[in-house]
Amino acid sequence: MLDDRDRIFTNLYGWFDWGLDAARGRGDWSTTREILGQSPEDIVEKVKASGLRGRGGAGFPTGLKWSFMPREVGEKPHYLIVNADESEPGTCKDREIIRNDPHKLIEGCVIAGYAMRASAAYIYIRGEFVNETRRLQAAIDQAYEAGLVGRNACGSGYDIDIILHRGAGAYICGEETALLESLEGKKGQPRLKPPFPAAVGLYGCPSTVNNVESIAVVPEILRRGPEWFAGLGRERNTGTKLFCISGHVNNPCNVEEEMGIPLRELIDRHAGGVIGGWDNLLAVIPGGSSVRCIPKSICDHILMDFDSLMAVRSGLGTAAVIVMNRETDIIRAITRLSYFYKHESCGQCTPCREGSGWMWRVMERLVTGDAELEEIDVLEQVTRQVEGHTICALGDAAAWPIQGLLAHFRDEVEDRIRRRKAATSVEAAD
Amino acid sequence: MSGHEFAEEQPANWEFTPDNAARADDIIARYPPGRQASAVIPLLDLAQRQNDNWLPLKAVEAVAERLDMPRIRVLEVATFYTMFNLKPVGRYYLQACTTTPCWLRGSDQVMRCIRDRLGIGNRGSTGDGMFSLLEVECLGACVNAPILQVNDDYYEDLDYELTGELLDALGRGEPPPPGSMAGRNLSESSAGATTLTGLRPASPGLEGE
Amino acid sequence: MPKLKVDGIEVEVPAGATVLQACEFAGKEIPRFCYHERLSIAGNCRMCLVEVSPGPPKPQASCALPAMDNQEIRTDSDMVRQARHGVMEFLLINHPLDCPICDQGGECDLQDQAMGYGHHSSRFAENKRAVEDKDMGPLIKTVMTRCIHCTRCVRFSTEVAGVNELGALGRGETMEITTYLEKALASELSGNVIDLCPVGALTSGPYAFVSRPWELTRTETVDVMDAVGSSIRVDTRGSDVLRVLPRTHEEVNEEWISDKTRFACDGLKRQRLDRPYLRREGRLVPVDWQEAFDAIAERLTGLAGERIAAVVGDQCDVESMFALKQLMTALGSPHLECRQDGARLDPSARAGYLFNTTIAGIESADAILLAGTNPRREAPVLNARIRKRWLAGGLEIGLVGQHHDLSYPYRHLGDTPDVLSRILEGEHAFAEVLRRAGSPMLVLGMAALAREDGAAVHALGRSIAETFGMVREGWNGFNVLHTAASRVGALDVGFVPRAGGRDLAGIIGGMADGSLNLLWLLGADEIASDLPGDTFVVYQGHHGDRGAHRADVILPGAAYTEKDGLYVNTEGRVQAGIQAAFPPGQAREDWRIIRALSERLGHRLEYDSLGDLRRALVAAHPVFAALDRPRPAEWLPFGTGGPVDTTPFGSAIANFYMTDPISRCSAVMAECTEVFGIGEAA
Amino acid sequence: MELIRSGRALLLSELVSGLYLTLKYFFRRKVTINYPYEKGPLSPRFRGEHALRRYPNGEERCIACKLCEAICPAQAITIEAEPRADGSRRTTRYDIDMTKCIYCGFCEEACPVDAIVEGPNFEFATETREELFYNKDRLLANGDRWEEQIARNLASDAPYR
Repeated sequence: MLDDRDRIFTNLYGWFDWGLDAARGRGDWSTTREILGQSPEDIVEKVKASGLRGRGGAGFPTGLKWSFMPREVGEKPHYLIVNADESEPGTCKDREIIRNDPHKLIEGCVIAGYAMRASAAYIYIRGEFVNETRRLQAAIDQAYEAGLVGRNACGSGYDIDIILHRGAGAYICGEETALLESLEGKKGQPRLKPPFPAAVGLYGCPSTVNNVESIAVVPEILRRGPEWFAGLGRERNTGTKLFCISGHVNNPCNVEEEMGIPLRELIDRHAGGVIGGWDNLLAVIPGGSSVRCIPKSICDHILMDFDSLMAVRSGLGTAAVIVMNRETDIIRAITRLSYFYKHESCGQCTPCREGSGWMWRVMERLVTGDAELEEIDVLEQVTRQVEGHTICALGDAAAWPIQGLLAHFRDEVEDRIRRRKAATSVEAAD
Repeated sequence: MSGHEFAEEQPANWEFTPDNAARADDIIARYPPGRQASAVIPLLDLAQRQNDNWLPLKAVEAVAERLDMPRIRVLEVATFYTMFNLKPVGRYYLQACTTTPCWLRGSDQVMRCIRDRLGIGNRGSTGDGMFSLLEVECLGACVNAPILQVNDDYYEDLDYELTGELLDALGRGEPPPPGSMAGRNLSESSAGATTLTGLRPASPGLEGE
Repeated sequence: MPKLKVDGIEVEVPAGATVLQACEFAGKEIPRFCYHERLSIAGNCRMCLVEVSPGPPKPQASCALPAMDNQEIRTDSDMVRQARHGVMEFLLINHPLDCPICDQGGECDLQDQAMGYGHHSSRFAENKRAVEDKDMGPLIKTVMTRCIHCTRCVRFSTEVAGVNELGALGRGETMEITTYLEKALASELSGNVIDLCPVGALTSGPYAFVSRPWELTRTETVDVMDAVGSSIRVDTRGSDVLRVLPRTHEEVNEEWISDKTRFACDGLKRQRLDRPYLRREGRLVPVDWQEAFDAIAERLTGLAGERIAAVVGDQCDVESMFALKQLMTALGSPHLECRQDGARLDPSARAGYLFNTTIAGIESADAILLAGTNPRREAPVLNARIRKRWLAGGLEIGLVGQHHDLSYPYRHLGDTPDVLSRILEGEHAFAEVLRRAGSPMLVLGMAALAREDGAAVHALGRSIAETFGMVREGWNGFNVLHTAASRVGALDVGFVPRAGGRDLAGIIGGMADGSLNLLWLLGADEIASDLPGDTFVVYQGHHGDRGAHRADVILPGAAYTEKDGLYVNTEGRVQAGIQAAFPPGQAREDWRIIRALSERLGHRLEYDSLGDLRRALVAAHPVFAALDRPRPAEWLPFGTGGPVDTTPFGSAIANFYMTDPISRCSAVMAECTEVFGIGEAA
Repeated sequence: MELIRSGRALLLSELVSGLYLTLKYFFRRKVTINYPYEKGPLSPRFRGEHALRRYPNGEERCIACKLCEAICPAQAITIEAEPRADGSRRTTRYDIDMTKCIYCGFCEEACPVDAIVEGPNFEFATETREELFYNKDRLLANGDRWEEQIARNLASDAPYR
């Protein structure tokens, strides 16, 4: 288990004040000026060396992403965009950072912005987080007042503005290019890539979009050194991670843990175990709704990191662990996710717009068993027809939960259809 | 989107109050010159807050004019995002999350309690205009599931009884402080934190606010 | 010049090309719905997926992917086939499949591609989505359940037409295309969305259920509803013109046409003159050709040439004007006129009355000064070209004249001609813009020329062109934007007063004081209501419009779809119109009528066929030898200087939807006038 | 051999067998029928006189898709259409020149809504050619008259389509 000394988010549970003074007491902003004394390239190299992978779900190496930004600022300014549109079902970690440790994020914005020569950082926060927005804005105001951001941030000579922007309720705006569209005042419909945001991003300028957690851990990495961060976790899956444990556990909670912690240990130690005991476990969605679920047999020994979960055709995603015990109607649980994706599809491209509705409707019938056995295969093929054919990853995200269900719980689906058929034939006989 | 998505009764005129007009100018100033369209979501939100939490078409047009945007582009935005209400909503606008993590923790009970107490289902509203209900997708507080959002505030860790208590309090016009209704501290384990224990202050939570 | 392989075929494509274009270079067909060459790339239909290596192990949208060196594209692999199957199935699950009652049936992209790339049957067992139809005005019929959300219409109206009125509301599968609060699509180019719509969601309102594509005979010809001379295709069944569609002509109309061009064709069936008439005791009575000719001959007997005048209208073919000029010359009349609007156009130098820059040339301009013109109403397709140029960036536009929404921003410099003088003198800020510009343009509209001081404005325009370097080797920025399809042709054949001849005002004056005894109107309707006196009027034309009401003899002619004929557009581009239908009843091609009458009058014209006539025409005016190849006109002096007055420029067109006999007889255009006003809102 | 033949000739056996055959058929059921008082059986697929059908609620089926017109090898069908007052697609003219028709049945094959059918009626001889130029009213009247049998025939043939 991770030592408390190695935890970054020391105010995760809001025991202390979120304000600037208290944050300084926790070490935030302590050496920012020195960090900003390094060259941007050095900072990028250190972030690369730390092995930090994006905490927003895809796990793309953060330092590498930063290095895609043009080396010099040309005619167009550079922008850092922080993705605080936390909407992935199961995920609620950024909310805690924002309301309890906002200065970690703000300091991260200054450092990351400096590393990519950004003139401004836009923080796109989901619209429902009204109180969180107020808290973060207050923290930003504090930082401005203290000269930590704005012109000559921290006395380093570097100018950066931080602008908070509220969304208005659209999961798709968590996709980086949809977020940019939304920030530009349009519908949140993802853009075609290429060009990538690092070349043509916000307002057509080079931009990088990072998750809140990815940015918030950067100051601590640079303060303690990349080796420290790289020394935690496993190779290629380094550092610490905020886990959100929800669903059928005795004590749902957020917790910062080392990457690669065994799932069972995570649940038993921090969340008070599965309701009804470990043997009552049915399945876990280990990384937010968009990844395939894993049955108990895999849960018994799986490690919680990107590569381990990838190996079992699931994913770490946002490390949002949704636990389902044996009392769960897993078909309904997944169907509810299908409805979520149908509801959140932006409607831009064909496979997702049409496929997400189709999949959900078939799933609804699978819940009641009101379907033919052959339809399971059709559904499976439909998920394949959506997966990989869409502009953004929402199509994949809509397909994977169903694929996970069919991969691990096909018997259950078939049983239900058979039972339903038997029941109707009895009714008919009556 | 068909006509029936919009409120039948629309005000004949609508404009920002002087205060809000000034606020709108401040918001527009956050974005680079010529990029005033970026302010469309904040301005629609401002308009909605000014107008009892719903957006009349005249307000959409007012925002379009202020931002020098075509009206259809603003209407596209207003219909794309779920937080914009194109029809009037109750004074307490209940948004119940029923996505899987909340459902696993009993969002059905929350819905049932609302139906029992207020007699309304999804998209319903009470005749006195006090409450209206919408089932929404993940609100991003899954560890504290199930969640009911009342206007701007999240009420967490609900069950049938707690939802009832909440609705009663709202009915009395005394909204309880937002957060966990079960008395839990934020997203800390209800059995007490398992980490950071060495840092724990003597009286938890008190230093927070 | 990236080199890549498509299905093993090596191709080299221009830099900036997409993979889709590369595939087309290699001769591979890539199915698509949302992609359109002239619109921005949306990449949303996902039909054009191909396999690309190097790249991720999933198919990629070829329309949005830049072609790069050493790429290997597969358009025939299993992955691609499955992807197309899948996308096609998704497109069809919520499509009503009501092809038998859909007007797009038979010319539908979705139908065709479903045959080529789709499943034989559907596996979708749920209820289909139904979408309420939208009211987009009288021209566009909507069946929104058929919509596949390609957003071509939205992109067209935003990008090309410049009207931000169409949009997609809502999201996901409930997304719906509509105009703001379902108002009619107020653009004079709106009909083009019908062609763009790859399914039957947007179809032609007036053409609804009229015909099926396989019943139609297609004739490729040119349009005469404005002076742009758009390339069109006229679809006929029997002798009925059922619809008009655009043809691609990169240098003229690209592939757009105006709503008047497209929808005025129902006017070809109404109020047609199908037999000769003669006024007897104040009433027009039907007669046969012989009687009509006799009546004319009787009037002409012994009449001196000075007492005869002829005016040609705005939609005449060159051949008939040439024949009429020859007949008038034979009769000794010097009073010829083609400028019905009284435009003070000096016919002596061709460059003085042409749109010298050419329409395609607009794309090279970097500053445009518009004077007394509203191109959006006078030549919508040309206006779209200016907008296209403006969208590309770096274009400054100034307007002297009435303030209108031109679909692009411009500086309104004033509305009187003296603003032009001040620009010439360098006293106006826009002079600096013109001076800095590398390729500046001046566009003089009819509202600037058809006025008392028109000749002075014309000369002023020339001075501006010369002063600001608009005329140089390889660039001529002096332009006249005509509104009449036949005007340049008439000026080219010299249908203007000969030595001692009267101009329009002189002719009308001559009628008033009795010094003119016979007036010949060849399709000239715009002046007819002003004609005074009891002069004998011969009206030769195709519609019982204003000219026919004033006429003493009516000779029924052919409309533009009913005859072969040459037309010259505002650029000076000679184009051939092709006969698509027959004139009604006893009506005949206009040159034949003149030829027949010339024989009756004893001044037989020396040609018996259109071929002979054209040879004579080319011999007299070599400019007609080059079809569709406009040559730069020589820069010669024109215009007579003089003071310009301070009357504001007016408007050349009162009502965009009704400018000529055909559109005035069109019920569709009448409805548009009612719905859209007189084009002001547009 | 010669002997056998002679024997047969002598005993008139060919004649007897011929007479026997005649006698046999004399007592068999007759194949001739007393037309027009009697009529032979018709296949449900019989392609007789054309008819335009209606839906049970009286709405005409034909939607003016013109597929029958397009497929007709004899070009016997002429259709004109326009939107009806309620906006639906209907014919204003549906003519069949029965003198051109070759009774190939392509029209009913092409019809997506089973509107035009070749019914069981084969007795529509006329005294003038003009009477064989059927218009929409005539065809709809045919449909109304024969609907019951047409529907039965279509239903019986449906499993093989």
